[in-house]
Amino acid sequence: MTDFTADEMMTIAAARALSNDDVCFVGIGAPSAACNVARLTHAPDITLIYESGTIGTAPDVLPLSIGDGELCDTAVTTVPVPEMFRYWLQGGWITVGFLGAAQLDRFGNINTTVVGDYAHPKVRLPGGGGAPEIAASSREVFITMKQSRRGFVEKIDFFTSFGHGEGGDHRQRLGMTTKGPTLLITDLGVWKPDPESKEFTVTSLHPGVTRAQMQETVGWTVRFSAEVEETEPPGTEELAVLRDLKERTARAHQGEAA
Amino acid sequence: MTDFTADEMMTIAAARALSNDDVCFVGIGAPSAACNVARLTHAPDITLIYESGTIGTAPDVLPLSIGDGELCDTAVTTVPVPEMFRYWLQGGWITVGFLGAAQLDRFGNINTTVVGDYAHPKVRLPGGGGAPEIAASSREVFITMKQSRRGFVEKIDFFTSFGHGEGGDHRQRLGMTTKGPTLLITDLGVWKPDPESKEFTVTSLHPGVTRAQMQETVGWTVRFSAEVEETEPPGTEELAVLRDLKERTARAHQGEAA
Amino acid sequence: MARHMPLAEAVGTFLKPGGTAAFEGFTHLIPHAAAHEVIRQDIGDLTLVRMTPDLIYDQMIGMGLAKKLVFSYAGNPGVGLLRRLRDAVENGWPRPLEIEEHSHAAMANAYEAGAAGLPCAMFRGYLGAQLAEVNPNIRHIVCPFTGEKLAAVPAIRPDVTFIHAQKADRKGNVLIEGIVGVQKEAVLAAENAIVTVEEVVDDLDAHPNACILPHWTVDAVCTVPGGAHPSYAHGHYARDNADYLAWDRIAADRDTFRAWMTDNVLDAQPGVFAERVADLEVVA
Amino acid sequence: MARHMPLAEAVGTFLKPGGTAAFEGFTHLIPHAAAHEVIRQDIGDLTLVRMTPDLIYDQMIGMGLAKKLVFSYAGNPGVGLLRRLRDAVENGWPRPLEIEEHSHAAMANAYEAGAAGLPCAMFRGYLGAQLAEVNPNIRHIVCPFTGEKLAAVPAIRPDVTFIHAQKADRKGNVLIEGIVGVQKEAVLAAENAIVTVEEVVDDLDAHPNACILPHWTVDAVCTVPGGAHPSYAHGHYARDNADYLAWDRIAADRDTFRAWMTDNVLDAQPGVFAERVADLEVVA
Repeated sequence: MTDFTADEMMTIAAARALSNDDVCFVGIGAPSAACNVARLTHAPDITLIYESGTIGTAPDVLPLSIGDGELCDTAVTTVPVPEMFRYWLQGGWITVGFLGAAQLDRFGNINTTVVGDYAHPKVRLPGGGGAPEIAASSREVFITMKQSRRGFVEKIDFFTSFGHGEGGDHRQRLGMTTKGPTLLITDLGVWKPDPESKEFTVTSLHPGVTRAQMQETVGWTVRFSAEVEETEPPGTEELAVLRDLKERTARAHQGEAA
Repeated sequence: MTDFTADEMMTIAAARALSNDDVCFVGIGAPSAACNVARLTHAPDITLIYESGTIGTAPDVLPLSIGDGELCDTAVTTVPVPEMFRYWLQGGWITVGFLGAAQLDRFGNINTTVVGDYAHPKVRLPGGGGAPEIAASSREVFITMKQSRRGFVEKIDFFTSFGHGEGGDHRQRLGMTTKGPTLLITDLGVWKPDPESKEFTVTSLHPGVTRAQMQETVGWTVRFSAEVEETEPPGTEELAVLRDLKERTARAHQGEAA
Repeated sequence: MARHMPLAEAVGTFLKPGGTAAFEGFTHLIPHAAAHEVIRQDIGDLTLVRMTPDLIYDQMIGMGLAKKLVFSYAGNPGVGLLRRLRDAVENGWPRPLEIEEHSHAAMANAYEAGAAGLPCAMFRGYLGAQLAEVNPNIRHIVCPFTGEKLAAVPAIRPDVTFIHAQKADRKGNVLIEGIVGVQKEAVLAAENAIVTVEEVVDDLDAHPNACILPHWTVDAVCTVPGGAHPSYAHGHYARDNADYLAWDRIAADRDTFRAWMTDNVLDAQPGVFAERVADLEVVA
Repeated sequence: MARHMPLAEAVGTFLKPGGTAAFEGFTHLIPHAAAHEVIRQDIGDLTLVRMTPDLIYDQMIGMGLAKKLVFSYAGNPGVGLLRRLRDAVENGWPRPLEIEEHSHAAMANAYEAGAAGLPCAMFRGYLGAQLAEVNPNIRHIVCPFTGEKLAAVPAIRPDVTFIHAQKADRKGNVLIEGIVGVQKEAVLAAENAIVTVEEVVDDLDAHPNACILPHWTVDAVCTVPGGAHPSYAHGHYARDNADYLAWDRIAADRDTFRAWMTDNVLDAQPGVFAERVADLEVVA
């Protein structure tokens, strides 16, 4: 087994959650790397969709933005953005919406809008973009982000995208028929919502990660599943694919910068 | 001056009503011939739109249907039908909607749905198609059809497409901001709505047509404008263009039939 | 997830008696072969949906397969009325036909709403139009910003949508070019979709913004060259206008109609379509 | 009706102080040259509309031209936050900025509604999302058939929409290819539209279903090769990612920002864009 970073473990664990039959709406950043690693390893036929309108894209390098030329060049087709949100997302075709977050709470609610008060923010974040409707209309939602006390908070400052709200059947009470967040993959482990309360509970720790580390990086009292597994470490091929991808990406973006 | 038929006079008089700057939503049949004669004579830059989605089309022969291949082959672009009705018609780009009719009343209301009762029709006609919204959303509407007691009736059996309703400000009362029918071109003359009552009144008689003939072919008491002109007869070029177009059309459709 | 299969298998697998079926195509790419297969399999009690029911709907109605028709313009394009449809509506032959009638704008918006996963469509329509009085599925929505009263119709969601297209690739991605009509919307709005295609290719070789249905939106891809005849396929063959003109005569009489259906549909197979377009091919 | 004219004339003719302007482009084809011309002409008190305000909005906001921003995602794509925007929202520098914030789905639907001539858009959105509490322009419509409560937002109708495109022909028909975003909708929804293009050609030579804006939907066509830089033009030149990365540093400081704007915008002319993409050209 090769050495690997926590970041690599996160990306590879997230990639493993995707299957060949998924139609995945890809958020930029961590989700994009995970989705493309899945495509380049065990899920060559996965359909990746970016909100720029590119459907079935297969970029050779990771895009810097959700609308890089490579996405269109390799897509099955590229549609207008209104169509993307109306036919493809709202139309119910997305099996997995893959999101990142700035702030996250234990019920998978996401804030990417502001730190502090909305009218007088301490930090004005980019805003929701596609996420509010990705969170509501995808059949299920995977979230990936690094754990930190700043990010994993007891109470998010703004409900940009609804996860399980206050937990339990809150989604159903709002009329949602989709599953919401079903998986959270971090640099330290894998979390799944409790079937009843919908609170994220740790189901797997990445190799070498302790329960104490999980708690130190999270702003609420962490619950662990009855049986916590150890995440299978990155395989040789997984690591090779991810590192090749990252290297090609760095070279491409630097090449353009030269 | 060459001899000409009443049908030719109708088509040419209708063609003359169109200008180079018009964006014209073309109904099939008589409107299609008139619009293409306009394009081939004084209005080469006119934009012709058919409801099949073809925008800026310039067919060499008249289409048999509103979706013949020739329309797409010569169009500036071809869009999906929902887009046609949403962006291009409802969006307000159509300067002239050019319609035919099965039954017409003095206020330009059109029936193409049924003869007789709707639930138990004597003759089931094709229905409205695009016409109800063409009549409402085009900036103005031109109508062309041959006069007959069967077609020009005191009371239409069904309001497929609204013209001026009961006349006067009926359109405005329904919230419409477009002008509605502003011109009616028949095989016998040209009619325009009275500015107040909105009843179609004869403003021009085609060469050789009498007031008595106008009345004989119409199921209501015809009103004539204070000054009734004589329509300028077809010019040599107009006739040549129309006849060439008709001949090319007949040859093409027969060629396919062979 | 698209599977390549014979047309007979696709029709038998997905269309059930009593189902709601849309065969779309706006003059162009009308799925004639698919409709003929439905007639051969005698799948009845159908609710047939289409903006422009023409020959194939006249045929299915004349063969007694339809209990209801949802439509916006029923005619033989450029020729005249549909005589079998008229016979059903005016005389109840071979069985009465319930109709739900809309305008094109309403149907196009209703398909769009179906594709968009919405329960209804909202548009500016039916102003002063009498259909709003006879069709209880025409209602209203008031704009919460301006107070404008807009028309609303239910989204169309067929059990099965049939379309014809130029090409599919091995995976089942489908390319439609030229007059694309409402086919994409009709497929996306449907529970299941069956697509007949002119040919299957390794690479669709399409423009980046071409109208492509990804393979996971389609259930069956059936290769039927000529399958739109006497309609046409842009880049493949021209419209057989003579056949449209001939239909007016064939459909005028019940016996002539039944005889024609026996010879050309009941006793035929999808393979005949390739022969029918042999003389109509266009240079690509 | 489109007229070919210099960019400075187009901006001066159609955009007035206090107007509502949309500069659209979804990563691809962002109209940088047009925004720089607006900055040079110092047209202020603008309401700026855009799904993804990025560098050019950071620049216009930083130069004090914007009184209000309507948007759904404000970031430097793949890089981080917009520092001039943050300074305006958090510190009111150089002037306070009113914001009206939506989701992408809402903005995309609102442009679509604008293009469709409707007063508002209806979609399934904002479920459980807090924006609905802070933005009074998020309201509801109840489906008259199912009773479902759907989101509604007002249609977007800019006074002027600016886009960049690959080609126009002599008449002013405009071709957009690749990631087409909401540009077509933004143009159709606007009172006036200004399009900068890479080149003017005799024949657009386009696919039958390509995204083309007919000349009568556009008011001014301005030839500005490279006019999207550091964004890109599919088939012409690649995205200048290095410039996006550099912007983060330039915009971090008010003085650095002003100095950069003076050198690269105020003292520059549209002609400089062609030079900026010279090394980024792609093989067509």
